Amino acid sequence: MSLEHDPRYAVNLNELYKQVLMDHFARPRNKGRLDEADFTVHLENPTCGDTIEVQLKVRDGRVEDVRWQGHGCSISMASASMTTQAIKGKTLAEAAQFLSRCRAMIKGEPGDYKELGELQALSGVAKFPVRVKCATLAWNAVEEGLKRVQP
Amino acid sequence: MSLEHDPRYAVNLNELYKQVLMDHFARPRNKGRLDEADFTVHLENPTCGDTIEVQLKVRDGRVEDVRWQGHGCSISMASASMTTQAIKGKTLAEAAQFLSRCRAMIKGEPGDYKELGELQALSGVAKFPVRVKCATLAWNAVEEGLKRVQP
Amino acid sequence: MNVERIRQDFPILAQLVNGKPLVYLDNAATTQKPRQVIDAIRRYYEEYNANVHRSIHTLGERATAAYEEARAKVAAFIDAPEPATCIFVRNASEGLNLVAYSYGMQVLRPGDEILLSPLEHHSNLVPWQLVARRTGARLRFMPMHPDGTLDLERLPRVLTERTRIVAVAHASNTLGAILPVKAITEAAHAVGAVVVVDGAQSVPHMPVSVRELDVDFLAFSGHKMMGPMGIGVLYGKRELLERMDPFLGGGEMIRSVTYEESTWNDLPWKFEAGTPNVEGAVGLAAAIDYINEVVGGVANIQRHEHDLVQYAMRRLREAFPEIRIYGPEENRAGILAFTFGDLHPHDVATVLDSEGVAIRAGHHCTMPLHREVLQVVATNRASFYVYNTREDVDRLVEALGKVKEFFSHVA
Amino acid sequence: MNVERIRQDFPILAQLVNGKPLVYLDNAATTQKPRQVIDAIRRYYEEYNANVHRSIHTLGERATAAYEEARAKVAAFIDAPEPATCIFVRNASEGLNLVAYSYGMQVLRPGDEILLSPLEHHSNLVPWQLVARRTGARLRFMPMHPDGTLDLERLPRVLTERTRIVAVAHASNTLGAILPVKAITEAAHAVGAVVVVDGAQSVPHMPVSVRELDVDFLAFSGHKMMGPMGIGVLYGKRELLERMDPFLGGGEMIRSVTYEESTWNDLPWKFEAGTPNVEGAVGLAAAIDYINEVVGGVANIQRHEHDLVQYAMRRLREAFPEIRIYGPEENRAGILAFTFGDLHPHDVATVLDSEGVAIRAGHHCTMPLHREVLQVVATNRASFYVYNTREDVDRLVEALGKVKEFFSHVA
Ligand SMILES: Cc1ncc(COP(=O)(O)O)c(C=O)c1O
Ligand SMILES: Cc1ncc(COP(=O)(O)O)c(C=O)c1O
Repeated sequence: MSLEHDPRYAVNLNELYKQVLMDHFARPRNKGRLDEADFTVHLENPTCGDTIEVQLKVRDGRVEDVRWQGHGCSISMASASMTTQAIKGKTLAEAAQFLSRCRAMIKGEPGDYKELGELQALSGVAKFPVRVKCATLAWNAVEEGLKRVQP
Repeated sequence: MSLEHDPRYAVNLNELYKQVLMDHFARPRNKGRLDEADFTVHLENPTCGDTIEVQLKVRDGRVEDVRWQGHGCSISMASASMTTQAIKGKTLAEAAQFLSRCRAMIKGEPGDYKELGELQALSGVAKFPVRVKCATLAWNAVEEGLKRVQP
Repeated sequence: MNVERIRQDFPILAQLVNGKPLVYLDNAATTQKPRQVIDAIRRYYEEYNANVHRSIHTLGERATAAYEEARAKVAAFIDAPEPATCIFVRNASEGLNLVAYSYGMQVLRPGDEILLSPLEHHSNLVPWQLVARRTGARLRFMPMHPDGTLDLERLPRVLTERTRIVAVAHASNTLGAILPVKAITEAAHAVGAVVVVDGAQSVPHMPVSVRELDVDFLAFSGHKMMGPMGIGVLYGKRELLERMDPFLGGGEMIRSVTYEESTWNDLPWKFEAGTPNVEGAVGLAAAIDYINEVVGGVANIQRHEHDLVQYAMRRLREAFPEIRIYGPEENRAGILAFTFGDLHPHDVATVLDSEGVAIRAGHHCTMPLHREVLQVVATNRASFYVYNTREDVDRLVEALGKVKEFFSHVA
Repeated sequence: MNVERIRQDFPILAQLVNGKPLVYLDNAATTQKPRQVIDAIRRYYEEYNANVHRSIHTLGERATAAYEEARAKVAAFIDAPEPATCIFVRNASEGLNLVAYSYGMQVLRPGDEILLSPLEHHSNLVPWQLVARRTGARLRFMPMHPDGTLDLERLPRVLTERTRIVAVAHASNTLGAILPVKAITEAAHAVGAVVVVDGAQSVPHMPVSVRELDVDFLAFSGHKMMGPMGIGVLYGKRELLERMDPFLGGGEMIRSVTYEESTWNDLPWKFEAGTPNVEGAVGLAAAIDYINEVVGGVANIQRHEHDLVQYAMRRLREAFPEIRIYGPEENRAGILAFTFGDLHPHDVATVLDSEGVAIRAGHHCTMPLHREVLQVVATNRASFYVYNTREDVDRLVEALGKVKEFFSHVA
């Protein structure tokens, strides 16, 4: 099938760059460093050299606080902002479960992702395999941090 | 061009297996070993594992005697028989020159190869790159021997 | 499976060669391609050719998706647990060299042993000779019966706790013998050795499950299963691939590079340096689709070849008392090596070619097997695939008659 | 050279992408293929596909002839003294790794130095890091001016008699800078070092003579010069190739094999283990024919790209004060890396793609150059080839206007 007739690869900018995503990009939440982090994870996107650092503070099996910093495109930065916002306050198990739902969504698995809240703004990324790596960079870092808490 | 219309690759058995060639194959000349060889060269055809051994006896800059033995197909065996026959009695320079004319012929270079005598029977091999290696096995061995005489 | 309909898909088979309809019996060397594969290649270049993994544009996204979908198809075809364990290489040879360089160089120490079968193709022998020379390890060879079947009873003599690597063909490209890989794997794992399987002649011809066989590595070539040239696969168990050093260095296989040092990308990309052969992967995926959808699965190929090879053995023996056929009578792939009286295989092949029948003549890259076991320098080899027919066998028999006649006159 | 007529030969360029006519500006990553190349591949599979070198049948003879004729064409294209000095590999990356493994591992001793430029592609950096780690040799880097041109005056500080290997790109895939290979070769040979040139971005874009440059090794990729994927070339001087150990072991690269050891085939086959990519070689030969016959020679490509890149630099700077273009002003290949204000290259590339304009965004496999020299993580890169036009540049400028507009609204 020629590209012109393959809707899978059509770019709809407004679907990809949803308003909420651009808002997080313009006004990132939880950006910065913690004074006393329990776990610090540093990751890198081999496609473009973008980097991210995520810090977690865990109390009684819950993500008490989380901060991130890094350089990257709007999608990776917005993803870090939304993701840290979403897992703050969750138990470790809840956070891990939340991220595995995020992954299902970005793999394009059909289903209802309402519980992901703002993160649903990333569903448009599923169509772009290369950009998927941007969206998942922060998730990889958080998951790596959760693994270190409970190895 | 499809094969049916490409005369370059037509197999004419009688052109490839000329009568004189089959005669040398059936009744090989100079086959055996010398009692006192000056130079012995052993070579191998990587395509099929065929082997040849050529022995030279050189006196006053002339190929006084030459023998060969080995295993191989009709073309490689006939080539060894005809080639050893042709160079016997030649000076080293004449023998080297003779072989370089043989090579020109088998590369398909146009020209008159009457001076090669019986060896002209191998001209039909030029069309078959893989069989060329059969025809040249004995030549390689003789040339290697000539090189050792006059390094 | 309708062979006559399948043959319609292969434009090359409809040719005259030397004025006779082509009978192609050199399938162990390389197979022909159905128009579905040729069209997939054309479509790739006409519609979505791009470099993969790093291109943020529509062509690049589509090429990347096609490349990774091809990997998933390959993984399903050999029942690999996940696509990431399937590395795209050029051919079986490169896959085997990758294991020898990256795994062999890392684990082998002086005195360690590498155990091979005596019927290995040079591509599963020479890399181990090279790595043995560099590491001080030693090659040993399995005991075999003369027909090319493994002597399992005497295996424990050579498979010991000094054995670090066992490298065997799943099917011999000369004898057609199918090796008992499952039994070898069990015995090898019991002494802590890792098993490298050369699947060049098995994956295209019969169902192969890396999980069921429990092999540690498996290499094969796309061009021997109706895929394009220049693409092959190395499967490896994840825990082994992860522990291994990379093989080739370059673009795509890195995570991070500074002037001084680098860290490696995740599987499978850690082993795929430079621009991969996306066309080749797309074509191989089309070949797998062809096997699954048009042929109805690789088991159909196996059944069909079994019929052809049994028919050929019977016909050849009936027609020519001077024929000598190598390899086992049963449990063999569609490969038939033979000698024909005293005639040199080159001469046999040339006369067959003049009759439009293409076979192979030579040592088939198993020189030591020929010299030490078969005790001949070269053999003729006819090898079958899904598009061959009993009529092809009849044409072979007929053409061998011409060979006999021709050489009885001239020589 | 008639670009409009040339464009007719590229079916892929006639597409709409996201509703807009495709503007393909990712040629440094991979190039598109003219129908002449696509047809050559199709014809190969429809008419004479076979394994090479060992097949005594008509298909095999014809495939072998085509494969070796392709080698002769490649040799003529880079002015190599003889076809046997041109080895077919998968891509430039494999060619460079071949030299690192076979030559580097053989000659390097602890304390020896490998001298690179700071703008090398990972494929001409990581293999040397790997070989340095294994041999105890050390990497050093040439002094450069900030625009990516070499500081020849300070070269003697790092090019000493400890230098055994000098490895440089002929043209930078990020900066477009063309390196003075001839001067480097002379200086290197004066201290007894061997010069390995990465020609991935030069051979497709300008006349290259290995004899005139007197390089010892040169690697390049077919897919970057309108040839198929999965085929590349390593040229090497005969005396070096002959002295080197083989790289991959397997079929075709041997002369004789016993169970214990092997001897090697003549050049070039000594370095070509396993079934080669005959299709790739045939396709590459068709691409060379296209360059010579339709394009009128590679010098026409060079002139055309020079015009396009100069036009693009002027137009972009006029239109966008916030654009920053990297690399030298003159003497550059048709490659243009830039940053666009504060916008991340991924975001720029995505919006351009929605306008049908395909560029690349990232580190282009030159991470250390980006970090240490350019001091940015990633750049945008537009790169040209023979089928691009000034209108393509205009479309890029127009689309960048849309990028600016889009992000001024949403962010
Ligand atoms: C300068 C340079 N060297 C090497 C390479 C590697 O080429 P390939 O990926 O075809 O091996 C490239 C292209 O990616 C390049 O631009
Ligand atoms: C048993 C076996 N192993 C390995 C190979 C090598 O395959 P390739 O030449 O595609 O690398 C072959 C085919 O030539 C083979 O038959």
